[in-house]
Amino acid sequence: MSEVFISGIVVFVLAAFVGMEVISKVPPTLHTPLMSGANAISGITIVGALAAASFLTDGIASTVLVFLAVTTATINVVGGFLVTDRMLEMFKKKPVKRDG
Amino acid sequence: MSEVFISGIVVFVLAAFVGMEVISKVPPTLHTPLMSGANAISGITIVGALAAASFLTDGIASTVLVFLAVTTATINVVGGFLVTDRMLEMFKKKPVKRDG
Amino acid sequence: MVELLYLAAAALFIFGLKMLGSPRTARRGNVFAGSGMLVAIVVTLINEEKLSWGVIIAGIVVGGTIGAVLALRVKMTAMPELVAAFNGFGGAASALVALAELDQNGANLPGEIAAVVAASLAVGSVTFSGSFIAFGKLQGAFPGRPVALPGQHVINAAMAAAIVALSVWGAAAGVVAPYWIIVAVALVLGVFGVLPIGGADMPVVISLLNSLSGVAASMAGFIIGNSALIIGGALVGAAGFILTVQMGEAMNRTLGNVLFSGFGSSSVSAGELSDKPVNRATADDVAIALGYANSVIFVPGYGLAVAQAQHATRDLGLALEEKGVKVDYSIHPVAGRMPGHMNVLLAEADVPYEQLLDLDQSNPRFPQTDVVLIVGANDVVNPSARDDADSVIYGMPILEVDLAQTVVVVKRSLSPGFAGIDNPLFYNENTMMFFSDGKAAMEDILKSLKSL
Amino acid sequence: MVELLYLAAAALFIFGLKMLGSPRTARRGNVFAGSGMLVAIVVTLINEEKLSWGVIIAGIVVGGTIGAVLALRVKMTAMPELVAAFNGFGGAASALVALAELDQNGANLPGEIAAVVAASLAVGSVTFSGSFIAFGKLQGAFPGRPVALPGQHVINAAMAAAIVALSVWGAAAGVVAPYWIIVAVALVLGVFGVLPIGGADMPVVISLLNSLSGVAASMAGFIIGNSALIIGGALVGAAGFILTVQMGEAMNRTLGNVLFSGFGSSSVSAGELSDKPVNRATADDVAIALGYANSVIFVPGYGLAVAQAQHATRDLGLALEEKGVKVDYSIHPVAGRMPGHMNVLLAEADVPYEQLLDLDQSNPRFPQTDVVLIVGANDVVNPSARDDADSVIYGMPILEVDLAQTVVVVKRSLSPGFAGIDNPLFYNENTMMFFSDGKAAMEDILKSLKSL
Amino acid sequence: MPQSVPQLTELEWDVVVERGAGDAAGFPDNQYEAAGATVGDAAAIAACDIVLVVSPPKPEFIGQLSRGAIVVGFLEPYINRELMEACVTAGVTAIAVEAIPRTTLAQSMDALSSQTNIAGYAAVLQACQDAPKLMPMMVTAAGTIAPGRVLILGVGVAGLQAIATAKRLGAVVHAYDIRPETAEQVESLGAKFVAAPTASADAGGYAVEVEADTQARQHEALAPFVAEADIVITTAQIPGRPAPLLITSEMVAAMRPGAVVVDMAAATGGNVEPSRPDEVVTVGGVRIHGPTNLAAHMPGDASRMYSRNLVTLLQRLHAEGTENLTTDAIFEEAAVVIQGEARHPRTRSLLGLEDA
Amino acid sequence: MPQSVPQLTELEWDVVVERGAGDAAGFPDNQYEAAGATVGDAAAIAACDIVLVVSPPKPEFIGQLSRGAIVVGFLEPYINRELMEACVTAGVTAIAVEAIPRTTLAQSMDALSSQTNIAGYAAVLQACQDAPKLMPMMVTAAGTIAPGRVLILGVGVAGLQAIATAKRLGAVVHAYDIRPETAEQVESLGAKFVAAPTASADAGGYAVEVEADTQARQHEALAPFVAEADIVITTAQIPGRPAPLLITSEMVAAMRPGAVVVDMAAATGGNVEPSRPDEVVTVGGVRIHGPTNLAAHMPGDASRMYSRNLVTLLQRLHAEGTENLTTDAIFEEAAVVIQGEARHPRTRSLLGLEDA
Ligand SMILES: NC(=O)c1ccc[n+]([C@@H]2O[C@H](COP(=O)([O-])OP(=O)(O)OC[C@H]3O[C@@H](n4cnc5c(N)ncnc54)[C@H](OP(=O)(O)O)[C@@H]3O)[C@@H](O)[C@H]2O)c1
Ligand SMILES: NC(=O)c1ccc[n+]([C@@H]2O[C@H](COP(=O)([O-])OP(=O)(O)OC[C@H]3O[C@@H](n4cnc5c(N)ncnc54)[C@H](OP(=O)(O)O)[C@@H]3O)[C@@H](O)[C@H]2O)c1
Ligand SMILES: NC(=O)c1ccc[n+]([C@@H]2O[C@H](COP(=O)([O-])OP(=O)(O)OC[C@H]3O[C@@H](n4cnc5c(N)ncnc54)[C@H](O)[C@@H]3O)[C@@H](O)[C@H]2O)c1
Ligand SMILES: NC(=O)c1ccc[n+]([C@@H]2O[C@H](COP(=O)([O-])OP(=O)(O)OC[C@H]3O[C@@H](n4cnc5c(N)ncnc54)[C@H](O)[C@@H]3O)[C@@H](O)[C@H]2O)c1
Repeated sequence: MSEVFISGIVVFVLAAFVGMEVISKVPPTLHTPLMSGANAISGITIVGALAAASFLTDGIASTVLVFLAVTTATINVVGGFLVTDRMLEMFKKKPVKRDG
Repeated sequence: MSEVFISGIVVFVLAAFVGMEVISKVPPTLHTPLMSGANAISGITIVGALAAASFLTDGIASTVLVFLAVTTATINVVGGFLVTDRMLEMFKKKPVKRDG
Repeated sequence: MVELLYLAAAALFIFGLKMLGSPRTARRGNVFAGSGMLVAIVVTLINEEKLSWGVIIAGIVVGGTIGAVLALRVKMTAMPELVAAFNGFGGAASALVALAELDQNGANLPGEIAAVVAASLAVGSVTFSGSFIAFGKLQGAFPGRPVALPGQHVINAAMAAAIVALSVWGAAAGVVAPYWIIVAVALVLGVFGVLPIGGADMPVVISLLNSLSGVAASMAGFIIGNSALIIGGALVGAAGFILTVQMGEAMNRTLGNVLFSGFGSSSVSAGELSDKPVNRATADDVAIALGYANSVIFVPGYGLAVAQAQHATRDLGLALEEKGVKVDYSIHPVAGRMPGHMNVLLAEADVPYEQLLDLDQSNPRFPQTDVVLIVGANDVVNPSARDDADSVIYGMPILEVDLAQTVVVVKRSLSPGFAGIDNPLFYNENTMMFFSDGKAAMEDILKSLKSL
Repeated sequence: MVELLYLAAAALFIFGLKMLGSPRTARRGNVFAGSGMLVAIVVTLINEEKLSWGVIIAGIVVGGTIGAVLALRVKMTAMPELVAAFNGFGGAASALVALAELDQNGANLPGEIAAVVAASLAVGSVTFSGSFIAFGKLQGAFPGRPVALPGQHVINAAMAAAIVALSVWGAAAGVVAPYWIIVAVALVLGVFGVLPIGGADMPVVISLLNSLSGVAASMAGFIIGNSALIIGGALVGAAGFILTVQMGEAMNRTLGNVLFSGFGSSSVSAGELSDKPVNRATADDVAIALGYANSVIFVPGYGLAVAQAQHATRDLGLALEEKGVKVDYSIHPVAGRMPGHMNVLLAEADVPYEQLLDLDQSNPRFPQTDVVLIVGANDVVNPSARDDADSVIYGMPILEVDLAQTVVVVKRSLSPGFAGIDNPLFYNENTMMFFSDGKAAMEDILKSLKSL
Repeated sequence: MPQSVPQLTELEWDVVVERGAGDAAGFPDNQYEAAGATVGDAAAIAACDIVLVVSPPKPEFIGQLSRGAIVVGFLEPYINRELMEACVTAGVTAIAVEAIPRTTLAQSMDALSSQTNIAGYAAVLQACQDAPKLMPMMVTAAGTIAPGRVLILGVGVAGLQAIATAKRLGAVVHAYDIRPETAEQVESLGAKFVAAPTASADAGGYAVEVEADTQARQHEALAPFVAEADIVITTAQIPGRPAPLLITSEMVAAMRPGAVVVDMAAATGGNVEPSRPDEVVTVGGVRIHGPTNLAAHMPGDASRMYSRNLVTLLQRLHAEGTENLTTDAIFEEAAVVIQGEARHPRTRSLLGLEDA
Repeated sequence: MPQSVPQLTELEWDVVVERGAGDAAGFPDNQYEAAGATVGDAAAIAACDIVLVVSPPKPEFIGQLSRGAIVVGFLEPYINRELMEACVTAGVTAIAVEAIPRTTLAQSMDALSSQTNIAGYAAVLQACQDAPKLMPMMVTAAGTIAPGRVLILGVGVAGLQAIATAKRLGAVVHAYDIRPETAEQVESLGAKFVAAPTASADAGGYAVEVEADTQARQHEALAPFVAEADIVITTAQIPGRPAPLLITSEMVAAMRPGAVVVDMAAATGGNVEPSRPDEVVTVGGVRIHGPTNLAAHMPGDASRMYSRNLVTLLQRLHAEGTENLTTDAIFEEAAVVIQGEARHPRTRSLLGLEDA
């Protein structure tokens, strides 16, 4: 295995530890928003899609694949963060007064 | 900066995150044992000392330095884990009965 | 430098995830995570040479538009399925990155790279098809109830084994074919994996698929040697997994249960009289509703007496007051089983007389009240007495709790009270039912409130 | 392969640290961490070629013997200073590794390596000298009270700046001299950094130095390019820092306060009558004592009435019973300010009559009782009535709580009760004083107990 | 209660109050006048269309009423034969609060509930006052006072209030009722239920008479609790029948001297064998009270509640119209005599009429 | 109490009990005999070395005692001049429980505490029983009953127990005492302290007399609370002096009809102007009780506690020896007359003797 790959594994394991530890007991009302936020983060694969766009071959297949990769990843990222934000609107600071 | 060094930084940062997250609210009675345990872990520098022993030059200075490094690191490791264990004796499972 | 910027993006993800876990910081957490993503994207765009800007811009515009429109148009209630759909796209993207790699560099790869390509394809594809089945189930496009072939588990295991075999073949032979077959098998596996799971368990499944899409992204990161992907993917993979376990726990199901028992068709327990749907709530949901309210009125009934929940109720009231919530107690004239029954209990628990409201003081207050928490009362809050001329209690004055913003009812089941009649309040849109013994409920809510 | 084994060792460290944070798992956590260390050492020994076994064996035998003897011989009360000493050795080891590197490879290093060598030397040396000053203060070899030159902070800042300058010089010139000077300056800085801090704050300082020794180890890891050191060091550095902050909080001091206010000579607050030392406890300490007991007796007094802590006390009692602890309440005939005062309050809080013990029932029970929790009682548990013929209350029957295993006293200060006399109970070895309002105390203990 | 007068005048009715009627409860005549009522003598009262009474009036008084007049109040419809006969003869309508159904809807008019509730409270006070023992437990320098032991037999409205009051005072309370569902209610007040034979209630929530054999088993099960008690309060009633015998003379003899028994059912025959209505009998150091009108010990709140009950009843009467008495869920039962026709089955059987 | 007899015979003393002494409290003579005592008549009693009494004996009885005998009990040492003179003349030693110091050490012999404690409880029961109002708040179908308002004046032992008892019954309780430290004690029972003038106690923890001007300000501050109260219980005493006047006739006139006042200080002049010892006076619908021996309402527990107090006292007497009365911290004060010599300053001044 290449050294880069191995240090990739080290990084992967450490990051997984961080991921596990960073989630402490979450109240159920936040389960869905948190899932949605995490889902948006998994859209990081867009970076992979962009990178793939830099070594595009001439074939139409390659272009289509990369286009699809960028598109789906973007849907995930943009949609993911926006919908999470909408879910979290209920946690805006509470209104001081409300008219009856 | 060499690539190895940079991936070292990545690893350092991630490990630091793990270290931060892994300590949640600790009851004060455990403060000292936890500190002691962490101190024992910092004895990992013994690995460095051992590694240093593998490229020993002939000079007496080098030998002394390495000897001191191995010795101090070993004190830290051995003493650290043992003393932590002694501190933690009070948390042995509670005795079922005690005669009055 | 690029690596360090990616590291910064990863740090933003970590902070973001952490903050998303607590109501106070969740919104900012999402912003943090989003900024991390922006950093990662910009760094990539600046760093990579020879970018095919056309494809990129086209992809971003199309994808961004679709994502934004879906996210902003969706109704609140349909959000979980939308998350499933987005997640499916994420999985697809990871698989596509792996395919692009194959397309560009051919199939003659070093062993470890071949392995991650296969993994990325398999996990990404399972995520994609599985997510869309989940989406369909929640949308009602597929039947919500479990659908399975006989021996489904065996078939699924066989498919998983096939994927492993195919990836060994691909690595050894250096040809593209096995990889495409992997995609096909994985897509089928995703479908068959999710179909047998009931609609009620879908949120847990989506969370698990979300964790998988993180793993897929991480594998893609290994393929192109990109640390941002490795870290971000691993984070989501691990965090998503922990979250999945927690969601299962909150529904009293273990993960194995959800995935393999197959038939989590409904988590509704026995003892219910009516089959109209109710909004079930957990202690945490109630705690959040109470904790973010300005004014709360407790309505005790006979169930509070049976559960001997007076002290626990008072403790909850005190904790809310400490948080600055205005707390009162409404006592209906016939609550309990003897005149003054509630008074005896609340006096024992030291509730000050000034906080006790009788019927005439209470009713004008409900419309201005954020949350009414009903502890074991039933007949005295039954709107039939006001609305249904055929009801045996028609004409009795009731506490008109249904006029409040939100109503939380704590009782053990949907069984009726002394008068023996059903209560339409329980099925209202703005009513949450928390089925539990009164005392245990108060204690659980208090615990949740403290950890808010 | 080696890297992956190091990774496994790191994972063991992580699990170990996590488990050390909770009473139930702490012992196993230490074993985990120790195993991780063993893995790391064995891997290194197998992996490195050309090992000078003589030096290694000598070092390990000498170091191991010293460490083991110190650890096993030390008295319980002297453990904190021993930890300080061990920590000092750890810092020294890191600095020595850096020196060995200089010795073996010369001073002509790439910029980033030069930087970490300087950092390792500086941090390691500060840790070494600082730890031994802390050790000395706790041992009583140095005065526990703060010692400082005028303008100490300025001098320290100057030394820190000098270290930075020296490391730049070292990197630019490629000579060894500046590194030795760094060692010298850092040793002095360690001494002057710790001397001005009072004995009571030493535990916080040791924890901070511990965090620093982690950083030093991590820097050493960069020097020799060893991921086990980088990860292990970073873990300890970060975890130690968080722990330091928490320890400060538990003592109501911010870190800045401890380090720079200079004069944390004593954390004993005002309002104390006597200057005999007492064992102060926090809610967590009390919760642990109660949670691990088999039998607990509550002794309420007038302070419970003043604090209106009856409900909170009962809640704590219930929580303990749930944990399987036997709970009773001893009522002294003259506790409170009227006959039956405690009965009124405990009845209000629904304590069953069967759990109320009077004087004659209580006294034979105390010697078999693990913990007695005294809530705002004073005269009625004053052993002077039994032991001191000159006392104005000599001859009054008291609750002989001092015969129990452990006594916890909850009151706001050391002020006397109705009879106006001091209480020797408070200064006993087996008494913990928890200074707090009775009600707040019960609530805090309950909270800690739940998170045990 | 003077405060109720405006609620009635609002219905466009004139209100006449008998001279001196409110004195005992602390409501002088002038307060009623100030509230808009006229104060009159018996004759003025007899001329009214609706007459509200507290306790059953003399049969002669009924004779003075105009035909079709309505009498409302405690009328003893199942036992006071003379009064019922007078109502029939006079052709008046009699609404007996005793006959109001015990439903959720009717509770605000249910004077039986409101008055027996007060009686339950008063019974405990009376017993504690008479007992040589303190109720709360007290650990004092002069020794530990054990908590008083109170036993409540019959856990209807009065019994529940008695439990609550005794608990408040710190006593250890046991209770028993023949209806099994009361066990939960007893525990909901923090008292202990005594395991003894139980039997289900009738459709109206009332207990039914039990057989001799069951009764014997009851006595056996209750005996040890009775013997240990410092205070026993009995409230068991069966509407229209003599009260069940729960404590025999033998059981009283086993009680400790100084114990106090309050038999709230003394008026209908008594739950306790030696009890006599409105007397205090002492047997072997045990003092047995047989109060028949305990609510009158708290006249202020008792009248306040009773007048609220009657006002609610009159408001419903006004709303439903006096013609529709037979179709209303409440008056159907409570109007035991309508314009001289006895309607309630129990009243009919009292008067020797066959079922309607 | 028969159970105390063995504790005394253990001290090798013979115990003689007066015939019929325990009947009222439920302790028949034969129980005493079974416990090892002799039952005798007055003459047999007079022949004893130590005589225990409950209430002050007649001076003639003292005359029958042998010289050097010891009388222990309630002897009214500061006000009963005849009795004290008889003690001096007869040359006996008088240990008055009223004179026992109020220290932590002496509390187990302090009969004043144990008896006034019971009295405080009994006073509340008596008042509640007499009031036309329920104490607990009740939200019922027949309207909401407001909680009773109780005011306690004088927060010594009796006052504190009265507060506790009234709180238990669910009343809203206010209380006031001249000693400022009682504010905390009142709040420790969940009641509210009324802000009115306060003054520090003397060294023994007793209140001192206040000036007319302070008293006027007291009345002014208390008036609104008195006017609003359903029940007022007064317990203020100043040892050896007439009780302070806390409620004037004017203030009583402002109270609502039906209110009840219990003046526990009636025996020493009363805290309430119209109160009369052992009578119930009704003024404008307000009923004012002036009980002087409330503890006797709970004879069982009262005797139990009193006999425990006396036994503890005798045990100390036995241990210290009867010769050392002047040097013991407790008897130094409690033995108001030793072998015919009046010692306590208050007793001396009662008898017109100058300070010893
Ligand atoms: N006040 C009086 O004087 C009096 C006298 C007699 C009758 N009543 C009648 O009693 C009724 C009183 O109304 P209400 O609303 O107080 O009571 P209710 O209508 O009888 O309802 C009580 C509810 O409490 C729930 N419950 C029972 N045990 C519980 C526990 N341990 N934890 C949580 N919930 C529990 C029951 O539901 P689950 O089984 O689902 O938990 C039940 O539906 C009225 O109909 C009234 O007319 C009143
Ligand atoms: N029972 C009776 O009838 C009666 C009557 C009169 C007098 N006494 C006398 O009262 C004494 C009773 O003994 P005791 O042990 O119950 O009480 P105590 O000796 O008076 O001591 C009470 C203690 O409670 C603490 N305290 C006060 N407020 C508090 C709060 N809010 N939170 C926590 N602690 C608080 C005080 O210490 P801090 O200020 O440090 O918090 C005080 O030392 C005896 O001396 C007895 O003789 C009894
Ligand atoms: N729906 C309402 O709002 C409402 C209001 C008031 C009362 N109620 C109900 O009406 C019913 C009667 O109440 P009540 O107080 O008028 O009863 P009651 O006065 O008729 O009788 C008192 C109690 O004596 C008990 N009893 C009879 N025979 C007995 C025996 N042999 N041994 C032991 N106990 C015996 C009865 O069960 C009853 O509980 C109860 O079910 C009560 O809950 C309902
Ligand atoms: N140490 C002990 O164990 C112990 C035991 C019992 C009593 N005590 C103490 O003894 C003292 C006296 O108790 P007591 O119950 O015998 O008192 P008491 O009967 O002599 O008087 C009753 C109360 O009336 C109050 N009072 C007097 N004049 C007043 C006025 N003008 N206005 C308002 N209130 C007035 C007094 O302050 C006292 O609290 C108290 O301090 C009590 O705490 C101590």
